[in-house]
Amino acid sequence: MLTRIVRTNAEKGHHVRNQTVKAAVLVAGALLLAACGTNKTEGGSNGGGTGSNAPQACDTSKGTLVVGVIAPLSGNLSALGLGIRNSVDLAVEQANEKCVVPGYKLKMQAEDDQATPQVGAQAATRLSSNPNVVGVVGTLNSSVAQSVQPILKGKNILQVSPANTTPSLTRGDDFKNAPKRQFETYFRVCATDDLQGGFAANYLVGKAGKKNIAIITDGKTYGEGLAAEFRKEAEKEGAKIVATAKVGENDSDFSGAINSIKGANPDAIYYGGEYPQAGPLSKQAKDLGLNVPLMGGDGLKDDKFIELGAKDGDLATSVGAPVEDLDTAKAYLDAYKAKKFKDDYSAYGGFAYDAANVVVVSLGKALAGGEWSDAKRADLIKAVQGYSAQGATGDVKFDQYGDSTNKLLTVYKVQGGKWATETTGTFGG
Amino acid sequence: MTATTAPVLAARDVSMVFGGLTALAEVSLELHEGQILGLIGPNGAGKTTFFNCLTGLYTPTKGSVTLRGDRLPSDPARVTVAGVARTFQNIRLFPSMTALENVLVGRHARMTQGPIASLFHGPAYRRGEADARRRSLELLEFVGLRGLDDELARNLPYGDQRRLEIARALATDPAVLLLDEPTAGMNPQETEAARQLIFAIRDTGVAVVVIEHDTKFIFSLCDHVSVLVQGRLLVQGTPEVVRGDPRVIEAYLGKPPEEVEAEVRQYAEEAAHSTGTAGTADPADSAEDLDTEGGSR
Amino acid sequence: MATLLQQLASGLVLGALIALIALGYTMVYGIIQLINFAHGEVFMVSIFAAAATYKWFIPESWENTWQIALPCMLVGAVLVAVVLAVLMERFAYRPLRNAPRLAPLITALGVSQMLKEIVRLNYPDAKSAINVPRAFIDEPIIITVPGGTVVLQATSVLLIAVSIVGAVILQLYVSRSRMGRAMRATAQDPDTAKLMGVNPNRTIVFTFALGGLLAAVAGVLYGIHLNTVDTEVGFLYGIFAFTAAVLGGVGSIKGAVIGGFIIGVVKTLGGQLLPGGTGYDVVWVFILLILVLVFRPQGLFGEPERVRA
Amino acid sequence: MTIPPGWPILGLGLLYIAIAVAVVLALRLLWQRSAKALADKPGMLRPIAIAGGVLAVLAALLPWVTFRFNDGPYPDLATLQFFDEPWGVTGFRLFVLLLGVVAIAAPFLPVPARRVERAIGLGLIALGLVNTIFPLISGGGFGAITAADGAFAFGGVATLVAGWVVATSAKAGPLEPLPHWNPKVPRLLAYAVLVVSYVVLLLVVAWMLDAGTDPDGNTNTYAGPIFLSLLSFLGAALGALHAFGFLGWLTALSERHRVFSIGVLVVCALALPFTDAGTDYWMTIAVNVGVYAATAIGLNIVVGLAGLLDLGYIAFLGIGAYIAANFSGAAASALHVELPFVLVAVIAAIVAGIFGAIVGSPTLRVRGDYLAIVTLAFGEIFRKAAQFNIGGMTGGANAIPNIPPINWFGRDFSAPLTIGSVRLPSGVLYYVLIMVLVALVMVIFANLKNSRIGRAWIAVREDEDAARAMGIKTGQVKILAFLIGAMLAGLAGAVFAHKTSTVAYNSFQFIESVTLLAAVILGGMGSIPGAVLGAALLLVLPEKLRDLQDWRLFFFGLALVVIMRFRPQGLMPDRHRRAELADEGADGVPIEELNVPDAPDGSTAQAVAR
Repeated sequence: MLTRIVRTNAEKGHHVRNQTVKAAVLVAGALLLAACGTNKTEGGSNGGGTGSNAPQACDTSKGTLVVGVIAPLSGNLSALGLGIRNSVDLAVEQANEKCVVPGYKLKMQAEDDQATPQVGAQAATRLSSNPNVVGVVGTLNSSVAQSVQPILKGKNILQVSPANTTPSLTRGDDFKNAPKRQFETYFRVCATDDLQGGFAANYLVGKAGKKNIAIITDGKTYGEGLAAEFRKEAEKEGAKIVATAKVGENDSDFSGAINSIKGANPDAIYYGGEYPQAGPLSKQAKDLGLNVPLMGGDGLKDDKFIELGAKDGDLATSVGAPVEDLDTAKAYLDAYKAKKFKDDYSAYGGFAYDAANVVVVSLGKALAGGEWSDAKRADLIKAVQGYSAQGATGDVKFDQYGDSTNKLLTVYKVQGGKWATETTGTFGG
Repeated sequence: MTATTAPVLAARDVSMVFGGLTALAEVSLELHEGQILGLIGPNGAGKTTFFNCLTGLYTPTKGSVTLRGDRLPSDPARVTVAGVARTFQNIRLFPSMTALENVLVGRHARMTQGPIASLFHGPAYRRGEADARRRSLELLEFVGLRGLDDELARNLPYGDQRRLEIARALATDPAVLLLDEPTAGMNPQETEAARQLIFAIRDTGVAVVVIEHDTKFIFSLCDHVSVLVQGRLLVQGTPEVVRGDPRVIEAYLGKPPEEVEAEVRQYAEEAAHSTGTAGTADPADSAEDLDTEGGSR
Repeated sequence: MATLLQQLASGLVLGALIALIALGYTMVYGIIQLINFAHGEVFMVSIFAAAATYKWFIPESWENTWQIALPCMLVGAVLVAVVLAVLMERFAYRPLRNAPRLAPLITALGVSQMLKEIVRLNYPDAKSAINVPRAFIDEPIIITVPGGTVVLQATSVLLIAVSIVGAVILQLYVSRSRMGRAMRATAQDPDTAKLMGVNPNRTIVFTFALGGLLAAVAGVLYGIHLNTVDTEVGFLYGIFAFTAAVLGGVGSIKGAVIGGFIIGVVKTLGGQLLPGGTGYDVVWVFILLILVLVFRPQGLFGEPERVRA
Repeated sequence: MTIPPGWPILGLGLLYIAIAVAVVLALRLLWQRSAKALADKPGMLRPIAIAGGVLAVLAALLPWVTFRFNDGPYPDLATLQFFDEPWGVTGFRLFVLLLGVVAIAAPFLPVPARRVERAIGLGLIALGLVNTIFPLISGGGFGAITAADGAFAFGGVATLVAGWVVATSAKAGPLEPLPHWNPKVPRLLAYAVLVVSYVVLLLVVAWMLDAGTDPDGNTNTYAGPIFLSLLSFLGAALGALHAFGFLGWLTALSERHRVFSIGVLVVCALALPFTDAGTDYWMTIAVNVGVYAATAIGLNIVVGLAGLLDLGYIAFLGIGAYIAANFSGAAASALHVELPFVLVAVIAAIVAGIFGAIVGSPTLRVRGDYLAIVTLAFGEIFRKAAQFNIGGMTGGANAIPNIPPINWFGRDFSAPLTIGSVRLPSGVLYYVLIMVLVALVMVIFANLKNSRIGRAWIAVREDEDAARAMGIKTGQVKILAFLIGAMLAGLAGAVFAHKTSTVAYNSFQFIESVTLLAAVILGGMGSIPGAVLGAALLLVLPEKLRDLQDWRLFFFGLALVVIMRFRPQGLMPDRHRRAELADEGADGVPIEELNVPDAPDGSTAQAVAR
């Protein structure tokens, strides 16, 4: 079709006149000249490499299959999104080297969702209209996941999220009392808000003995959900929520929020949000004379939290056992560093790596050397349901709702400008 | 001049005070059907302020303006609907609309199609639109812009823009037309054409009020002239009366009578030259009048 | 009581910052009636420039002496911001001076998107927030008031002082100096100003440069006060600053400063006292803005628009 | 004292910048010199154009990079080995070849050759830039296009030079007047031309959307540059067609046969799902384009016709979407009520309209840019209210997810559709629905614009005081503009909610309002096709630039700046605006445009065409 249109367009311009003949002769001459003049150099380089830099050749005769990624690659959440993309890239490349899916070469295709639902939907549709996409790792934001889930479900495409923490994504709105699986194509490797918030409350109220707690949230899905779950458990444990405040999601001056809770004399702050705000918030609270520990979820567990102003004594919960204790985690970190990515692996890199491994390993199992087709998607999902392995973030396994069964959580504390492990355990609910 | 009928437009004791500054003090005027009333006065005399009071742009601090006995509202849009149309001192056309569209906008007040009708373009709507279009084309022809209806207003020559503004004002079917310096910046030929146009408008039964700096133009045009000085009505009456009033000559014209006379004579000559038709007698006579008046002083 | 005073103080600090940025908006708007949406990004870039100066351009031995480090940061930020503002004027806005009124607005939005992305993609670690050093006296000032204490950072005091002094100097400059007269003349009627021997292009460039300078000063103060910056601050504070400029009456220097302070105080006190808490603090700012404009359409200190006839 | 690490980098950076500036200045000087030298030598056109064209043809056959890219067909054969088959050039090299051929041929044809050469020259430069810069970035530096591995890959450089030479040839003498073809042709011929043109347009659109997608559905790694190359080529082709007088003629034809061309256009739009672009993905984008286009047309009433700048318009779309979400029966909605979609759409439109009237009410007192900030404030208030779940209607931070798709007569709108043996992509029903909606909105806009109300809006835009003096109740008229505009946005919002299936507060940020405004301005204020084109461009362009990954938003900003720089009146300006801007040309357009005697009278080309 391409050539046809081009030719018709060009022909339109040609009114055959005497001069056209001249032009045609000239053109022909030019072409001939070009052909003759350069033919001599032919064969100067015979092929430009094999096109693959795999050290050991796997059988890739059956073609290429794609692992999709949907994450914010541009905009202000891109640090997290790029960490996810790079980690999936790493996992896919490792899978290629290890011939995890015999007969196929794997490829990563990352799509930007700009952290907005409708762009995420567009990204999901783009991936889902490609029959070679076997699974998608993503999204970062729960609100984007809501628009992506039904689209991928429509094509029966596997989705494994490294970072969605809203419980209702898997278990429905009444997730506590009447859990109901929402999408059988959807899994996640991270812990949900109800676990993390509850575990944080257990620690902060039960172990650290803070009874007057202020809650600050950033109004985003992650932060609000986490803080709500924290609050439920903290009040159950006997703590008093003495004040609440909200900050703008891109704010940097938190004096208004800090001053408004300062009068209530809290002995700890729980922050529902992420480190770019949490770091300065902690520092500004100290500056304004409110020198109490600030605690948050895995959105805070990043070295940049400390760099941005976290003070000693600040706390963060994170899923899984501490990284130092796991060989798989160390292997991941080393491999990531060896790849020399431009961007940091960020908070969800490890989860994304695990999620990608879930996809490729299950794929290898589901195919078992066979051919990929749409009919295999159900097998793939079955394989994921039965997946069990040690990942960079600990045990990766799924329950009947698609949630991670890895309920192990760790509290970290900032000490001497570094993260230190405070306690590890599970939250019973 | 005696009032033979009830006035169309009447201003009674109109005063306007801006933050302690009196711009108008108890100005009273009457305008009768078929009359052309001239309003003159030096800069800052309050002519435009008075105009704005008449058109509802300002609400007079004191006094009232009535149209055929009904008090005029203090909203320009409703004043226009009531039957008083105006032009502006510095032309205020809609520059990116065509001449025809400009006049059609003037027709707005006399059309009734609401948003629903505009949406569906039903038969009644189309009839109304066609009527408006016909009337607008008539008016364009009336002011001498025939064939220019598809031209953007901004692309018209200056004199045509003035005439288009008048056509737009006439499209509102006014009982009273207020012209704010209709000949400002015009050459003698254009001025004469404007004069003829205003006569023609008067002949259609519209009463006209004209503000002008150009006294000669006013004296040659109006049946009745009022002189505003420092917000007060100094003199009013026929051009002859006003022209002869020593206070006017002193306060407003501010120059010796001979000079005025010379100017008027020159104007008459130019006008005669430019048209070469009727109309020469009028200014010449006026000049003579002025001469005698001046002489008697 | 203490809480209210503390909120008031915080509001004034925020207001001072907004006021400094608003000055740039108001001057550019005053002279060419352009909502320079990219002004907020100039502010943002200057914070990054200050941070970069501190981190990479001054020797380590100077880093702990704020008397040296702060001026260095200021120089770096001002250089970058002024060059950026001038380039923007020259290559983005000047070609559009006679274009339809909204074309420069879209250009401004495009430019701000580009600036944001350039910084985000090229400045190390700028994909999320980065840290800016305090580079000033780090001892808080604690004032005892009935019912508690009010804590003020030294940087807060510096911010308020600089914004007020800066506005006064600017006001004097615009009303007294030759360039100031040229600016006012160009603002009122560029064609006539040209006839009077004023070079409108040079005056406009100068105005942009001055706006850039003020943005840079604001940027450095922001950096050392809040110690964090990300690429979104330009938009956020740009909106606040523009709101302040409009609230005070666009074109008025006094108005921009007072508008800035009002916004700062309303934001903090509104978050404290009004229903909805701190989440809705921005809403109160905007509601106030709407009310002011409805009842005083030209802003608090703007020239009332005369009814033309 | 050690030198801090920043200084050497800065020094290097400044050096690069200095070199770049020097090169640009030198080129500019050379350009001006040659332009001056050639100005009165029209005879030089042929030799220079031929030289440039031949060089372009050669360049197309030269290698472009020194190594083979990892995978994918970017320069399908990147090394020298392809000369077995000189006619087998494809992709962007085919474009270069074709442009080169036309550049050689043009001076011998009875066309305004200098205009054609200029368009081709610019197209060649764009092609060369895209396909040189991309390997530079992706291939790791200058090694990708200069000597390495023993091969010289100067195709890109040669194309740049060729483009420059061809563009220079256009400087030989003043540009010719634009040929004016008589649009008064027999009806049948006109219909045939229109049908063919629109079908070609449809195919070109489909081709552009599809560019960079492999036959098996995989997205090509090099889709970004492939698309940009196609864009450059189409730009040059359009420029040449315009120079030829064809585009002007086509426009005149379609204006003469308006009803017919609208009909053909609608049929073409509905035929899109049957082309290569008929994928789920492009259907989703097309529906979003439709939603934004309908909203942008609503905004066009407010901004384009009534001249009221609105910076918070996305709120109306949001209101419509939230209303629809609440009446959709979605589990998370507050009402748990499910109403038929048509009813919901009407409710959404009405509620949005009421809010529009409220937002518009300050216009009674507030004017100009002050109004802009008021509307911005309303937009932000709406977003905050949505984020904090005001009245329990918005789901707050958790949004309202899982909104069921529209379902008419048991047919699920998000499911694929099979007509006979043709399987249409899923979402195609939404596409049809939104196309009908956009067509409806366009009719509403057109009818209103050419009515008493529309004239009143334009009058208010042009001169509010004068409008009032003409008896227009400006307050009512302005609020009506907001009301109707907001209703259209609310209507679009109802579709948006169902199609996206989740309504979250962060879909309605300030940047979205900016996108809408940009759509209106890019397309041309007050112009109906303009708003649709603007919306399409602003949604499709970022999608096509997806493959630039991190840099896509940067390029988006750049595109806005560039379009405004060269076409401040928008791409398809309204007739009035077009005329208005033609007058302002004295300052608004590049110098070389000023010499163009565009007057249709007395030109030889006109005589030829007749």
